Amino acid sequence: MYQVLSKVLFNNELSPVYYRMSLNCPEIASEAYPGQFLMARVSKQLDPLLRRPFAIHSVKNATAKEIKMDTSSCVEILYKVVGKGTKVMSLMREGDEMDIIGPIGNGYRLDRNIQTAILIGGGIGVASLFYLAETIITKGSKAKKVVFLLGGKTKDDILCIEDFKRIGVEVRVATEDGSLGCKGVVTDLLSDYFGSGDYTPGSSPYCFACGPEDMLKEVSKVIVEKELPCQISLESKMACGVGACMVCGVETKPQLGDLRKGTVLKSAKQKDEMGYKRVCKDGPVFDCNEIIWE
Amino acid sequence: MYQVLSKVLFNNELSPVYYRMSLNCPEIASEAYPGQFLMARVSKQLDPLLRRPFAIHSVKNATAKEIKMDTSSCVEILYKVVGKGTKVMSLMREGDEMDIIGPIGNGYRLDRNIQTAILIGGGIGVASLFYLAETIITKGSKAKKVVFLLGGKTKDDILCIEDFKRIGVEVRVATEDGSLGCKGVVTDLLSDYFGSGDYTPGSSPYCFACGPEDMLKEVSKVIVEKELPCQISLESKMACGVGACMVCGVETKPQLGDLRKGTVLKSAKQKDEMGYKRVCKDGPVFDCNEIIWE
Amino acid sequence: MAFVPPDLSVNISSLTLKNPIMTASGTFGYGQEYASFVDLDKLGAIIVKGISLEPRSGNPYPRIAETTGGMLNSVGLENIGADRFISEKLPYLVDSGACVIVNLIGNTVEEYCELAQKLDKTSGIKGLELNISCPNVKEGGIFFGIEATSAFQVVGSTRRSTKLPLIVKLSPNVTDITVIARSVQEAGADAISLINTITGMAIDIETRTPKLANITGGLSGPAIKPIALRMVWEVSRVVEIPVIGVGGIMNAEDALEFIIAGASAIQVGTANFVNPKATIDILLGIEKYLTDKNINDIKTLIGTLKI
Amino acid sequence: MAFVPPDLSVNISSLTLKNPIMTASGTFGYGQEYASFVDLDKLGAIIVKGISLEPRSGNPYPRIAETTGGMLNSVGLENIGADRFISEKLPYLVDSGACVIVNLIGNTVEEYCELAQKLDKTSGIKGLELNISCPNVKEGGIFFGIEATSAFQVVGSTRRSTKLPLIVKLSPNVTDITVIARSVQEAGADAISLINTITGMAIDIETRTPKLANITGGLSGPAIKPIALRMVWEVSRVVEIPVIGVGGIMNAEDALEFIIAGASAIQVGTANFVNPKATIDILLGIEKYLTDKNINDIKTLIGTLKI
Ligand SMILES: Cc1cc2nc3c(=O)[nH]c(=O)nc-3n(C[C@H](O)[C@H](O)[C@H](O)COP(=O)(O)OP(=O)(O)OC[C@H]3O[C@@H](n4cnc5c(N)ncnc54)[C@H](O)[C@@H]3O)c2cc1C
Ligand SMILES: Cc1cc2nc3c(=O)[nH]c(=O)nc-3n(C[C@H](O)[C@H](O)[C@H](O)COP(=O)(O)OP(=O)(O)OC[C@H]3O[C@@H](n4cnc5c(N)ncnc54)[C@H](O)[C@@H]3O)c2cc1C
Ligand SMILES: Cc1cc2nc3c(=O)[nH]c(=O)nc-3n(C[C@H](O)[C@H](O)[C@H](O)COP(=O)(O)O)c2cc1C
Ligand SMILES: Cc1cc2nc3c(=O)[nH]c(=O)nc-3n(C[C@H](O)[C@H](O)[C@H](O)COP(=O)(O)O)c2cc1C
Ligand code: FES
Ligand code: FES
Repeated sequence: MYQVLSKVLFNNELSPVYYRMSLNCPEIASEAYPGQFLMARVSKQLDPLLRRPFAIHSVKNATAKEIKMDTSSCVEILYKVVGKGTKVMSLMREGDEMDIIGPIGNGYRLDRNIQTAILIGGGIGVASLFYLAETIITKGSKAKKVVFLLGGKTKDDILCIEDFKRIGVEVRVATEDGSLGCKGVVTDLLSDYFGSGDYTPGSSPYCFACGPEDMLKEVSKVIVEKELPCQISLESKMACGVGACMVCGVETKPQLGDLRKGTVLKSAKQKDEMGYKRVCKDGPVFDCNEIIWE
Repeated sequence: MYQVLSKVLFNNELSPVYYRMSLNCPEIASEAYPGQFLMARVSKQLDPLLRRPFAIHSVKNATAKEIKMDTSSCVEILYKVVGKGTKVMSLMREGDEMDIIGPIGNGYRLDRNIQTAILIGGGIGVASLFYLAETIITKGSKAKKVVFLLGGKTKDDILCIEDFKRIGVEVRVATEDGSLGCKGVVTDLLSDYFGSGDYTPGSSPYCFACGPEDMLKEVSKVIVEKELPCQISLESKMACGVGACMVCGVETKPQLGDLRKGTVLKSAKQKDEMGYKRVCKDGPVFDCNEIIWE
Repeated sequence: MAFVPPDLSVNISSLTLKNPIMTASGTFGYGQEYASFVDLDKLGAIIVKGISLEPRSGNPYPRIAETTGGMLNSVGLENIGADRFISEKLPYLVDSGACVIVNLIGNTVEEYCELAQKLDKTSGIKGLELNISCPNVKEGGIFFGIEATSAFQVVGSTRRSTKLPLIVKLSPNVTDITVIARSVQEAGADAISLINTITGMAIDIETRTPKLANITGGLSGPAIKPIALRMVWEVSRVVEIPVIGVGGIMNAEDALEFIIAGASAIQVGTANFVNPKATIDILLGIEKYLTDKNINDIKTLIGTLKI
Repeated sequence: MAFVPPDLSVNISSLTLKNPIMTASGTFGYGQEYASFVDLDKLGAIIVKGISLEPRSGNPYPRIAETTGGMLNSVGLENIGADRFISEKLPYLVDSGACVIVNLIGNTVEEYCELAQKLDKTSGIKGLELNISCPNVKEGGIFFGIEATSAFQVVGSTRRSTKLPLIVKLSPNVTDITVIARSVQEAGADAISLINTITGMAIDIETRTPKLANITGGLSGPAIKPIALRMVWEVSRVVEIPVIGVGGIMNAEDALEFIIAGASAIQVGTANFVNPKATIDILLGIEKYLTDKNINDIKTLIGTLKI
């Protein structure tokens, strides 16, 4: 994990509330893998005070010219302006500096033998899924299929579909108002997929989901029913981002692997206590079976 | 007094710590007079929290082209980076916005019949004196002489002398290390001036001084001895800038004019109490005889 | 259907304010200073700088230090005294149509009473705010504000000296603010305002001297908002009289937090320095919130925190 | 003349720290979490997250809300318990060469004592910090921390249970912190650290619910620095034992303010979240200040405020 005072290479407005920013940070770029994130300090002053977490959206290798310009490898983030921190970021320009920490967290775990991957995104959830798609397509050896199911409120919330198509991902879109793709939500796309000829039961696709909590909950239900593996990326308010402060957390079912050597669960109470996991350090990507949805 | 969300027209680095910034604010520009100041909110966030006071350094009338570009009249400030607020300002660029209040305070009082004006500046004190010099030279009707005595630590602290010369001001410089002009302080220049053939006792030049408190104190001494009138511009930490909060203050000798109609000074104590004046509202320009230097 | 603007009026005992926005004492001068930015009669009330019987010169300078998200002040009791306030400042305020509430400071119970009696007889004053919480002067009433018995005494005596609505302003520098609040209610206060500033300090590491000549000062501004909000919530749950929220309110969202927590009205202090139109911006923001949420009477929002 | 770096070591009773910079409990985990950013043995001491006898799950989520220049947390007592701390976390810390101080939390006097006894027997622990000031749980010791008699009791009993240097951490949520400080000294504390967080609150105006599941939480960060500094100054003037300053220290200037005010050492809390290298940056900044000012021993700077 590194702390880098990175230079903003670009900060493009994709639509009035969505921006894509590229940050020069070779150390982080070289170690990052999909599902990991950054903690960005958006101001040199003390308001806003805390760092903001952003998924790694893409990692770019430098061209020769770029290396000459000392803007070697960089990490891209895709963000939505929702509050004061992201508002400050939206005003940054090329050449500005932003202090970032990364890469952070346990990202998506990838199986080399992956044949079919279903990526399920809601709104800004596409941020981490793009880097995942890039990695599945470029890093794995065998021919494989990546399907991306994306939902949003209106067409303005549907981002990056051309980017996904460009790298060979099959994209299906749903919007709640029907302004793009089918009218509906992303779980409709998922049910359609499972109901269609595209899906052969037993073919064991790997599912990956990122989006609002409600969506993840619904997606989990559908996928758990199919007895398929699904990794989901969660959000939580954070302070440290490194596992130290215990403010980020999600209630999980104790997994066997969690029991540290020599630890005996004496009581029901103690079992309970092991149920909280830190989104920043133990996550942000969890197995959907782990999570206890309220 | 106006509150204006002004556009930064330029923010030029004159040297690593001195900047000149132009702010588009027609309302303020049209009413400002020399010695008045602005209160600038340097961040849209809440750190730094309070506004920073800056003297009006110059007021520019718009050219036709500028008016067309909606960048009509503007006010310039000259500032030194000394702490976090001025640091934030130094990073602003053309097109950025800054919320300012102005014009504020009682500035220099000008006599239409002024024949000779001696302007005495220390370091960043030149800021308000330039607008004063411009005004004396352009607004008065008769031929007159403006002499500017400027002191600073080293040549890097000597600003704007070409600007003063350009408008016809005679400039004399002293630096403590002798890197520009004579080696010495500004009171040396003042004593020289009074000792030289340039000064005829009885010719009643008007003196105006702006600079660090220690300098103003020394300058006052020299001038009070000569029984000449001298207006000095003071600094003080401020919160409101409009006379409401009572945090800025300077101890003054009660002047006859201060006694409000119907007020009788009953006791010595009460006389005392009238001795504090607000730098923001009653000043920042005071008659040097008024001030009680500690 | 014609648009009906929400009813913003609130009641502070017998006093009905056209809206819940007041200026905090000491931060808005005598009103006139802000008249280029704010129509004074648009606000619920103007609470003027603390007034004592005799004029006071206040503490030595420097009196201010900025801190992160806040400021320390040690102005102390500087004010022109009751007589000059009445002759020089009040007429302008009354002419402007403002609802004027006077903040009172005293050294002794007797002084508070005498002052209250004097103002009671002055027309144009709509209410009194008893400052028993100024941390910047030993005689600033803070002694009354941190101890329940003496708070009871000074409020009780002042209560008997005036028929004007009596607001009592509490100090946050206490272990349990509900104890003081209850005793002040018991003593006959019509409303409670809180919080005054929190005692703090700043040091110049170059000179190794305090940044304030008075050594310590009162912390105000957004830094203290979470503390003020917690105290407003604690107090409004245990008293029957209206509570007025003060402390770090910078915008409409902040003001709404206090109202939801239980404040019947709010005061804007340090925010005036940052944005001289803060009071008006807050007023407009609250109106918009109510309209957006279809709340047609702000009184129905007070104390509606779901816990 | 060869450059001699200033002596940064300070004494906290019998414990000599190589420099006055400690991590504040609960903000630095068990040290390991920050090891990519900080060489743990470079710091004066690492104070670990509060430990109780049995593991605790802490308060419900959300546990955090950002405020202007600060943050509210309601983590509560979440910790892995003394046994797992000793078996799983302590060995790494000891290996790293860090000076380890353990922050203790308990519900009863007996719990504090039992815990102190257990840790007393554990090698690798250099000191204990008694947390009688956690505002986030009723049983978090806050009761002990706001009342002088009970503070005396719990400190006295713990004192008799351990030979380790005993630091007592005070709550700022009191009317007069010097009263508690004196009684804690009386009871045998070797040092006093202050301040813990100040109770605060934040409300979501859209849902009209508290932003923290626990309703209130503890305010930390630069917002509270002026209050912490004032309390450190007040306490260090009336006690003989060393005072450790905590609260909103973000950089070397802040740390130096506390030292000049009277703190023998300082703790860095929320700043770690903002800048994971904050402790090291503060260390370097203090060293530079001393060098620039020709101060060759930091101990000569402690409590040198000119008033
Ligand atoms: C692991 C992770 C990855 C994320 N990746 C992205 C991404 O790629 N693109 C993107 O646009 N957003 C992402 N988010 C959400 C993003 O962090 C928030 O939108 C952002 O912090 C809001 O900051 P703000 O100051 O604009 O909002 P404010 O509401 O002003 O923030 C106030 C506080 O709440 C926190 N907060 C508010 N919303 C969220 C949230 N949804 N999740 C976590 N903390 C929040 C802020 O960090 C801050 O501490 C991610 C969150 C997490 C936890
Ligand atoms: C009437 C008036 C006119 C001024 N004109 C100019 C000018 O034209 N050019 C220029 O460079 N400076 C001028 N100053 C000084 C300028 O206001 C300060 O340098 C500036 O406020 C420093 O802010 P900072 O955040 O960089 O410093 P910090 O030290 O971080 O500021 C901390 C606090 O102290 C206040 N402060 C610090 N130094 C001063 C000071 N010298 N005077 C008043 N407040 C101060 C700040 O406003 C702020 O509230 C003027 C001051 C006054 C009162
Ligand atoms: C410069 C200044 C002067 C003040 N003077 C008074 C006063 O005279 N009487 C009083 O009751 N409160 C006084 N206060 C306290 C404010 O009224 C208010 O309670 C406090 O500042 C908290 O609110 P804020 O954070 O919105 O400023 C003063 C505050 C400031 C900043
Ligand atoms: C997330 C968090 C957890 C904390 N946990 C503890 C704790 O377990 N024990 C304790 O004594 N103090 C705890 N504190 C208080 C800090 O140690 C410190 O006293 C306080 O945060 C003020 O310092 P700061 O402003 O530098 O953060 C915690 C603070 C935070 C922010
Ligand atoms: S954010 Fe601190 S533990 Fe996760
Ligand atoms: S700054 Fe408020 S009265 Fe001058």
